[in-house]
Amino acid sequence: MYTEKVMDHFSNPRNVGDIKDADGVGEVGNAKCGDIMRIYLKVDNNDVITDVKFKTFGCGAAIATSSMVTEMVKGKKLDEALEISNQAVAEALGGLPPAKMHCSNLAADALHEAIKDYITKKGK
Amino acid sequence: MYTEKVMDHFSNPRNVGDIKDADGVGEVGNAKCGDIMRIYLKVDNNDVITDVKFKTFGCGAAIATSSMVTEMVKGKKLDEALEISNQAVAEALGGLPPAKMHCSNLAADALHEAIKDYITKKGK
Amino acid sequence: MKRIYFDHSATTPVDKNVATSVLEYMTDKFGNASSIHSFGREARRAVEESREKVAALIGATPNEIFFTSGGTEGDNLAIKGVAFANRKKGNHIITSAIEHHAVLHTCDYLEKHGFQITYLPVDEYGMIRLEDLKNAVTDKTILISIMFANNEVGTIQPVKEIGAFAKERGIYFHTDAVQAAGNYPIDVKADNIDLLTMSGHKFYAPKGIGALYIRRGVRIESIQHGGAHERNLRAGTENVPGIVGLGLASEIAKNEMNNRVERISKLRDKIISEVSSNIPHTKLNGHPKLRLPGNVNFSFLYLEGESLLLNLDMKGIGASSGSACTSGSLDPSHVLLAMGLTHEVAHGSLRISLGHDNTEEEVDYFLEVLPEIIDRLRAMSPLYGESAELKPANPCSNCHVH
Amino acid sequence: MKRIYFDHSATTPVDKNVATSVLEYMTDKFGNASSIHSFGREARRAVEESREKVAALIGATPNEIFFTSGGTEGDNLAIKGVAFANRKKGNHIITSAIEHHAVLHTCDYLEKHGFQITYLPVDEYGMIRLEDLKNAVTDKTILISIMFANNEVGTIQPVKEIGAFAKERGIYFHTDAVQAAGNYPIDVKADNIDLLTMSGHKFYAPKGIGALYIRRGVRIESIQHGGAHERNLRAGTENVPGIVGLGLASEIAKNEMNNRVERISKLRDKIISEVSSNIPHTKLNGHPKLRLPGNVNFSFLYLEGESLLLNLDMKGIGASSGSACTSGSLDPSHVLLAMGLTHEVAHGSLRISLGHDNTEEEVDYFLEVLPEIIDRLRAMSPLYGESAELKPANPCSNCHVH
Ligand SMILES: Cc1ncc(COP(=O)(O)O)c(C=O)c1O
Ligand SMILES: Cc1ncc(COP(=O)(O)O)c(C=O)c1O
Repeated sequence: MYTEKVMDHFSNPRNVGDIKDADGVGEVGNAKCGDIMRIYLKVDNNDVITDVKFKTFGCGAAIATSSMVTEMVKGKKLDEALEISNQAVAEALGGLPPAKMHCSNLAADALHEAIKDYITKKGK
Repeated sequence: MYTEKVMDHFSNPRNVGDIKDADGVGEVGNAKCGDIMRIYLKVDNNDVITDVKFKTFGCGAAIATSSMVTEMVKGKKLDEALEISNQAVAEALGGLPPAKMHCSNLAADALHEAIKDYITKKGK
Repeated sequence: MKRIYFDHSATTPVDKNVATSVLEYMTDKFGNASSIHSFGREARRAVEESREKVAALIGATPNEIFFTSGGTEGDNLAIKGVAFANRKKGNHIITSAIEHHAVLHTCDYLEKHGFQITYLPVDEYGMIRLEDLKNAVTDKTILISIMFANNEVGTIQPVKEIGAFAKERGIYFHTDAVQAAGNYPIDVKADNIDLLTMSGHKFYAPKGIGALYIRRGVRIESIQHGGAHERNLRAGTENVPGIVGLGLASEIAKNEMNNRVERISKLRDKIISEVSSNIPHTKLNGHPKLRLPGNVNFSFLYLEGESLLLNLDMKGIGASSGSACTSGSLDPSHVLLAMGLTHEVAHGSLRISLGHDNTEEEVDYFLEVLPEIIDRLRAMSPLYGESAELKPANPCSNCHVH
Repeated sequence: MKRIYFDHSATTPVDKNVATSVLEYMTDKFGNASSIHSFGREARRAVEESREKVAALIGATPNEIFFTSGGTEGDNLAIKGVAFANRKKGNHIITSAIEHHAVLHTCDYLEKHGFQITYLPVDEYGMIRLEDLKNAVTDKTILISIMFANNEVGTIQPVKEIGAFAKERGIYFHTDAVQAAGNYPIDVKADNIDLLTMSGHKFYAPKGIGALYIRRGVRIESIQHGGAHERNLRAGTENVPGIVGLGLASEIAKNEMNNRVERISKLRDKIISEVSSNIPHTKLNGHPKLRLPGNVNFSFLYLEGESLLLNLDMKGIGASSGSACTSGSLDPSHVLLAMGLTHEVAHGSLRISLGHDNTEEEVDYFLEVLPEIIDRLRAMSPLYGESAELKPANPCSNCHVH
């Protein structure tokens, strides 16, 4: 059901954890649905994402997309990061089962929330 | 489905054939139903059945019951023969499948018709 | 005693390779195809590969194949499923008088639930007439269900013409291809078939598995409720070993189709010609040309089918008959009667249905023993020969109790 | 990697001896049980012997056993068959909220056709209350359908009490015993059961075969139309190999019942006690005592079931979960929700279902790897530990699209 790439990210998720003094934190989903994703960001003065971590409660797809999105944004500028869509994350993983496209594929949304949080905090 | 005894009478039917100068002939059934049995009798002066033959168009049960009834009546007096029922023939064969009890178990009826025919011919 | 099986229309032995695969999926690879662990994924993969093979056999795409428990369920699902889902469009269904009971009794059921059924008659060869079909259509007609090939007499219906007509009129066309599928070439797209029933055990796959082809877009509802299996159309844990068997049997059938059809037809034609010329008072039932490769059906006058079968069985030969005695009812085959045979002639029918596992030696042995048996039964028959004039004193009146 | 199968409630491997018999009836003894020749008679004999064995397993008589294609068909036939045949007596049916979808969706269907259904609630252990049942009965109640044992949490219902009550009130009592039959002692006479569904693949017989017990005298009508098979109740060529398999598996189950129940219960109890004492934040689902011998069901807070299953699978262990992600729907198990679990807790459930082929070593291995996996997933979870305070900015509103 899952692609090899999904299973790779699921079994060896990249960038799991939290960042204590994160510049931005974003969370989407809810436990009722069975999927929550939280993304922590460190952003430097040039708006480049220097570090990113995630914590996820959810199924295989939820964990794999979270892991994938952290790989995709590390070192990216914020405006580039904002262009990453859930669809793009799924594609980077070689696709997801149809049933998983909806609720478990929210990692990009979590990223966008984290960026919003950063922007808000920075008072821009 | 059939007992061994039925299969024995079916595969080696006793008294098949006709009697050219029969004293009585009886036939029951019809081809539409798939079963016709005809019994030929020779009867001596003491009302004893000295010879009996049958011809039957029909299924395994029809042939076996015809054969059985001829065995049962040979050497019997007419009044004894009249007491043989279809049920008795079926029992003598160790039973018949329920579906066969109705249409294919008419050999005793054919016998009774043959006796009637004999009595009518004799002008009694 | 060597046994000879000439009853492939009743059921077939499972192909050895198919049986081996079925065994593997009962024991080593026994997972439930809905489980997400490796046992389940292995089963799921096998199910989807089988779906492709079944689709390939009849020219369908895999997502048009739905697995069922056999031909009867397929016919029930196709006809009831389409009837109830399209009730708003109309309540009229056209079928034929010679369908299998799985179709006829399903139609009886629908009649009790407000549907109207037209049963097309057939000609002396068991063939429907397109004119009759065209005349039967009304603006309430939602479904035409005509079998591909008849199970008793083997007659192959003008499926392509029916399909073209149904398409033109926007009416769904279902065909019960239980006898044809796997044994005769079928192309659902070329023939414009909307639904097609098949059953594994008629072409060397196991009993208890079948498939219904449903052309993409056909409006249908499920008749068995439960889990979300088969894209919500057919609830129930997938019979993975059966499905694997059906898939492999389909693949083999496709690869061997031409060979088998040719070989079996030859045996069939030999039986038909030898019996026709050597045994008097016989009648070939079914179409002389347009018939299933393996089907031979004769009526032997003046004798009754069951006793013929039992005699053949004593010689080791398994065959079947349309006699009432073997039909489980008191009337002989509705198919033979619909073709205009009298009860008498129908009672004396014999069906030989050949498979690819039959040999010429078997056929020769049959041709050798058959005449003796027929002579013997006729000699025993009050309808045959000089004594045939007598009339029964007591025309059995119990017989027609239904 | 050695694979360990802990998902016997999903399906079981076919017993080797059973598989050997099934194979024999697919190949050498392949006849159609309705044929009158020797091939057919051999099949018929096997079918009737199997009927006796299945009957013996549950204390029925052979003529009360009807073969089906599995549990789903059995539930459909029992419930629809009784509902439509007794429509004149009433239109009310009582069932429970935790039935399998084969029962619930059949009831949904009947609701659309004029029947009224009462869904009894269950307590925190998944048990119905007899009081609720008694209060639900009306003078229109024709059927009570309560499962014998639940497939997710293993809770065994008070079947004997339900049977006695139903008998007293003259209402038919059907029980879906798909999980219990063959795995737990059943006596339909002692328990006053009128109809009972079983499915072969849940107790080491093949998939695609099942049986419905119908007490003599119960008024029921068929739902699949066609030939006169199974005394006119269930049309379709008998799945002889499947039936033979079901018969043999029933015989084995009966003989081994006590041994197996004892052995499996011990393994179950070991898992329950070790997990309960070694892993924090866990909740045992189902009844602490009245549960299937092989059933373990835990909720592990702060984690989600599918990712737990996948991690177990990577260690070679096959299990199942009531998480939405594995249920094919967007909601977690209706059983766990009916027992009062929150969605969160239901998402974190794990079902281990043991079979007689499981060993203590397998259990030990599982108990060894489970804690690491749970730690790892919890460490990854935003709901666990000190960071659990944050609230999601965007509570996924798409989730509840149905
Ligand atoms: C033409 C036809 N339709 C339907 C069926 C029913 O198929 P099954 O016996 O697999 O249910 C059969 C065979 O029995 C058949 O020959
Ligand atoms: C309690 C219960 N009822 C019914 C079924 C359906 O049985 P089957 O899958 O054999 O159709 C199952 C299993 O899937 C079950 O566990």
